[in-house]
Amino acid sequence: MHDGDRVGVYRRASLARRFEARVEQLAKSGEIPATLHMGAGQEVAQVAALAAMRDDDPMLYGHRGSAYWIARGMPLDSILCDIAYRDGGSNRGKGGPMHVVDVGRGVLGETGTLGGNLVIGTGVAYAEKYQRTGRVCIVFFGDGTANRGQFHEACNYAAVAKLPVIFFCENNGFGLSMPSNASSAVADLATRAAGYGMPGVVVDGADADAVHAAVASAAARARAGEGPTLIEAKVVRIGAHFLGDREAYRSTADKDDAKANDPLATLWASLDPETCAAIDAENDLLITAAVEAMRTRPMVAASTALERVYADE
Amino acid sequence: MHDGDRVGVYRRASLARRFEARVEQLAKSGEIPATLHMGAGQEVAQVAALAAMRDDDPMLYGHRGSAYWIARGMPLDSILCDIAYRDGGSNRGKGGPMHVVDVGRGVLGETGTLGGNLVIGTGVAYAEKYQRTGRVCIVFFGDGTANRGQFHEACNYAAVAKLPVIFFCENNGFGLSMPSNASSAVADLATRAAGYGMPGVVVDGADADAVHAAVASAAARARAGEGPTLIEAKVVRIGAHFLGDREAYRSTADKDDAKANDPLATLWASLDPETCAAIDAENDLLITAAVEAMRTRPMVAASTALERVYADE
Amino acid sequence: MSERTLKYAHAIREAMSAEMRRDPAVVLFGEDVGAYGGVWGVSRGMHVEFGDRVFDTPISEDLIVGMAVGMAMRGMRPIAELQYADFVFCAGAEVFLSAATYRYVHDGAFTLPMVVRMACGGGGFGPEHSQSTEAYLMHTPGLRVAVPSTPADAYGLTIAAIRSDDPVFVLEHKLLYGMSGIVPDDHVTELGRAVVRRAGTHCTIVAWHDMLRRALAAADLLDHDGIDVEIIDPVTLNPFDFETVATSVRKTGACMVVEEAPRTLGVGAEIGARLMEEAFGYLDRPLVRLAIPDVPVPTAEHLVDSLVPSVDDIVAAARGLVGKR
Amino acid sequence: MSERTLKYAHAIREAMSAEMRRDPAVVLFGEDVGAYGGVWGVSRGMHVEFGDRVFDTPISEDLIVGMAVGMAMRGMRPIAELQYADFVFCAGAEVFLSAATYRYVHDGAFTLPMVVRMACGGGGFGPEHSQSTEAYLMHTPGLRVAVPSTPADAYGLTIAAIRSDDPVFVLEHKLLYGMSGIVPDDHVTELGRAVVRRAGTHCTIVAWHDMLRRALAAADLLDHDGIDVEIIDPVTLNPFDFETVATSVRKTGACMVVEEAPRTLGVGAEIGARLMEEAFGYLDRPLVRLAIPDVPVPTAEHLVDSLVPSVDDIVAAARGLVGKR
Ligand SMILES: Cc1ncc(C[n+]2csc(CCOP(=O)(O)OP(=O)(O)O)c2C)c(N)n1
Ligand SMILES: Cc1ncc(C[n+]2csc(CCOP(=O)(O)OP(=O)(O)O)c2C)c(N)n1
Ligand SMILES: [Mg+2]
Ligand SMILES: [Mg+2]
Repeated sequence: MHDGDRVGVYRRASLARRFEARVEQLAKSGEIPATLHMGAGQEVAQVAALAAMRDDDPMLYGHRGSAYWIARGMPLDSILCDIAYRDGGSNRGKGGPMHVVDVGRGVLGETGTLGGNLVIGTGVAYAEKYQRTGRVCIVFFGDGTANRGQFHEACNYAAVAKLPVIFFCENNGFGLSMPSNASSAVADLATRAAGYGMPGVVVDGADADAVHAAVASAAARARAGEGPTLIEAKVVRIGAHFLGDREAYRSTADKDDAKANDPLATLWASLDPETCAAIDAENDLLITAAVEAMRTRPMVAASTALERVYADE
Repeated sequence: MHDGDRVGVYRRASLARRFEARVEQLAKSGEIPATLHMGAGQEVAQVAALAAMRDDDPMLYGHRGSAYWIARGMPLDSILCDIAYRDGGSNRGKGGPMHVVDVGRGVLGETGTLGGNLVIGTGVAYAEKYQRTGRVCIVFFGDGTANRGQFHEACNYAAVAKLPVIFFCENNGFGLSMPSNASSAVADLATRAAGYGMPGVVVDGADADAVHAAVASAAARARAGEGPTLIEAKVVRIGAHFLGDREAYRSTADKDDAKANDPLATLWASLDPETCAAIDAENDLLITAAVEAMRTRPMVAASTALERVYADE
Repeated sequence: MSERTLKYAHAIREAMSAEMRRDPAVVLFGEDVGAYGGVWGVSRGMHVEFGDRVFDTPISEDLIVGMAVGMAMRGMRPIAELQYADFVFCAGAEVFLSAATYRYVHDGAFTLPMVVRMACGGGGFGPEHSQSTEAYLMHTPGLRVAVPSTPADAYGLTIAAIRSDDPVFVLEHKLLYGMSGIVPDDHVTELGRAVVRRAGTHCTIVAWHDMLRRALAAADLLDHDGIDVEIIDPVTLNPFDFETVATSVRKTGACMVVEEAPRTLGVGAEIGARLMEEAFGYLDRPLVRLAIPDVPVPTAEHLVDSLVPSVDDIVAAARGLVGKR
Repeated sequence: MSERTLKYAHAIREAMSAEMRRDPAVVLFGEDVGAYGGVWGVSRGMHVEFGDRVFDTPISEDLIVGMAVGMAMRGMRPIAELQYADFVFCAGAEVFLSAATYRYVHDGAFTLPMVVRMACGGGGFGPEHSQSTEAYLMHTPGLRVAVPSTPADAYGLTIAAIRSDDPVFVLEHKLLYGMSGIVPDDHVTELGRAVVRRAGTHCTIVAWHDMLRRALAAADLLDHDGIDVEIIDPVTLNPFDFETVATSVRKTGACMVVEEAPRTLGVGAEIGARLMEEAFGYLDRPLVRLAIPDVPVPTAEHLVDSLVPSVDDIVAAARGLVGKR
């Protein structure tokens, strides 16, 4: 990445971090529901990955945080309205923050049950290839999700059919309370790629350049018709699984470790502090404005609950 | 294997082959239903694998052929009655040849949908370990089945929990009409084992000694508490997927090749021809007797259909 | 030529082929649908005409249905085949969760013009390859469910399913694949319109698939006794044209549902409950449900035959129902 | 001590713990049930007492249920937890095919003494984490289905489920986990016996889980108007004690079913159909079904509230039903 790109990653990752801190405050105060899974520690990898893709490349995101949407330029107030079940969001209370959507920006939503993203993303990739759009689909998911059957079925088929898809695994060391080393005997989930005949790459999720490079080369490969890549980014989960999880299962040392290895701090340290400070000031204005905008919006009308089950509605 | 063991494998594998030929005749004549998937080409691997296990080690078998049951010493007439839906079989028409069962001999049946065997077998292995029986569970399945999600979930968990189970994949080059190289980009399915942190072994399914050795060492490993092994035996499917499959999708060369590489013929060639001839004469007597016995049995009573859904019935 | 005589399986093949010729967004895939032509021979030969638009997948049911969802989201019109209707459970999360809710939960950002075809019913294959799973699907908002019972509807419903912008699950009946019938060209069956297959006055019988065929045969026998039944084929179960059933019952005052699925919470339960809600005054006798008693489907055909409603069962039940007047 | 006051979640924990103390064949497993104590806190602390008899699995639902089948086949009494009742579809093949048919298809060679516990209902989690999937399970021969609605039954049904030699699916309701109530020691709830939770004369209401709580609240309001309803809790849906419902309806002449699932082919459909078959003469008014209209469960609580039958809805419907006499 160029320096400018790295600053761009910082701008978006830091916005996500600060935005989520504000969401947490609002949720704790009871103003909005506490349903977002916080992304702290994973934003740099998420944003750097998307920075290596085209803006119209379809993505199925994971449930961890807001950086995916921010990276694609979705307005903060729209995201906040989805979280708050207010008018002005993308799914009018139907899906809340799990199902933010913006087709024009390639934000194709998410399945509520883990693993669905991978098979659906494979279908999306099939369609891109069939229609020769030149687009590549990226699917984000966690280490825990990599143990679902869908992971297997999707990776295997995408590889043999050489579909343009990137399976991007964010290994944050936990699937809710379960440490990755208890849920699988293999240290690097990327080694599974060999069992499907596709490349598997492990990257340090705190290294924006490394993530960017890995995704850029996977995307190039996919666009060249050579098929999928499994990328495993080692990231840290700085916060709890969700608000309300007291993390009794997690050692203080592990939590401290995660904080000490905060990828955003690492990225910040590699950049000019004044630039970063200026960006963060701008970001805070955006956040304030989004909160204001959200507050002007009413809760979505209950009647929406009956709409859009079927196509003619 | 000792010479004697090799003869034992021949006895059972050849019995399965000849028995199935007779089943095919009976089915074509309309005397019994044509529901068995023929095992020709895979019997040597199946029998050799089971010869390396204890007789009370639990097994979930695949849908291909009768050798699994014969290897465990189930009476032929019982097997034939299951195929024919007659009294005297093990499941009284409920399950037919897909669900032959003999708990005392460790024959634990099979799921009708592919892949179920692997997760259920993992549970069986859990129970053996928990109860410290010293037993090891063996699960047979095909190359096609290795692409189901259950394969993944079972392999991953069995490995991390170090369960005493052997996943024995019979790669016969086809999942029904689909060549293995079209259903997966990986040449050896056993390479998938690395992605679960367990050993993966490829063996020539025509080499009874190699199969026996691989299973024996996997069983020893499992019994020592070191966990599962994925064994892939390369076998040939000499016949069609089932009776009635005309194999239009398969080249004559491939069919000829399978016949030319018949593992049973290879085994036969390594043994004394007179011994083999004597065995086959004995086998034929067993088969004739089983057919006679089956013919004396009535069709199972329709009332059985209402029984044994629940435990108190 | 304005009509043809086709077998049910052939009619489905013709329908898929016609749509594939018309619309390049349509593709067909599943296990063994290509060179093999599908385990039921429905797509036999299609790969020759359509090349890799008819393609085989590995044995990965979650993938098959999940992929259809993804393709449909991106402008394609996938037709996915599951070899058996029981396999909706092998793709359980993708059928009952993803396909059913992906549009709704994203508030209409996507339509899901996808078809899942599968073979149901019959005997000889055991409890995991014989089920008629329509009731499970019908209980799931978001999924359309079609149950063609004639070659004409096999054709017309397949066309309609492909053109529909919703996920449509088409249950094809194994014992009907070989049934011949007249198929009008360009026939598109309307989703949500039941058909009176036989007009009558003494009681209403609702049946589809092989049970419809049996009900029609029973009607002929009953006719000899002077019992004149009206037979309704629902054609689709979601949408369900209850009005046609209610109209009939208001006339006959009696209703029987015949189905090849477990009795408890079979489709007959819904028909019964709705009759009770909406045609209460008109019923002068209890509902009769003929169905599989609540046991799994065994393997042996003669066991299956003992469980599934037969022509004789229908005749006897109709006599009882009409006699009770 | 002959009884205790416990919360519903705590009662389940006590029941599992009691059985685990009594019978070493019992183990508990699922996602996050160990150190975390389960996403609903039901097993909190159990891993301390029981060590690795309470263990976490990877996120692999087919494995969780399939493993329970295999363990049950070999003499254990596994309790598997699925985090949400919707996840029966994530383990679709193992729930609806393996667990339901493995005994039958092998003609009784195995019993399957396994329990699958899961949380259903409520709002705030979206359509893949909020469903009450009992109707799907009830349509499946081979599976027992329990729906505890009080702390006492949460205890007694959990014990009974563990001791049962059949696969029992226990749907625990999220909104009831915090409900307190008296739990008699050594209470074992009988599978297949419905309970009259309130005796009354004007109409029969069948409800369970949170809908039972709402029905009871509605009954108090209706009482002020001089409307006296009888409320039946089915306790288990398979076996289903229809006789108790029929007896009540023969007395009241009117029936309403309230449930937190899609209306079409919800449990109410079966109750309606059976009433029509077996208590036909006694009904003098149409059945009323209060249920979720046929849409997926949205995420926002206030949307969910607008769909799920409320106390007011029950009051209004009961007034209508009784007024129609
Ligand atoms: C099929 C399925 N099982 C379980 C859940 C509940 N659940 C939601 S997030 C989560 C943990 C996921 O872990 P991972 O994939 O590592 O992602 P992370 O939360 O660590 O980002 C679980 C168990 C679910 N939504 N779907
Ligand atoms: C889940 C599931 N999908 C599909 C089928 C239908 N089916 C039965 S056998 C078979 C082929 C299996 O291939 P493989 O595992 O390689 O075993 P083989 O038949 O070659 O021995 C198929 C597709 C099934 N029974 N279950
Ligand atoms: Mg994780
Ligand atoms: Mg094979």
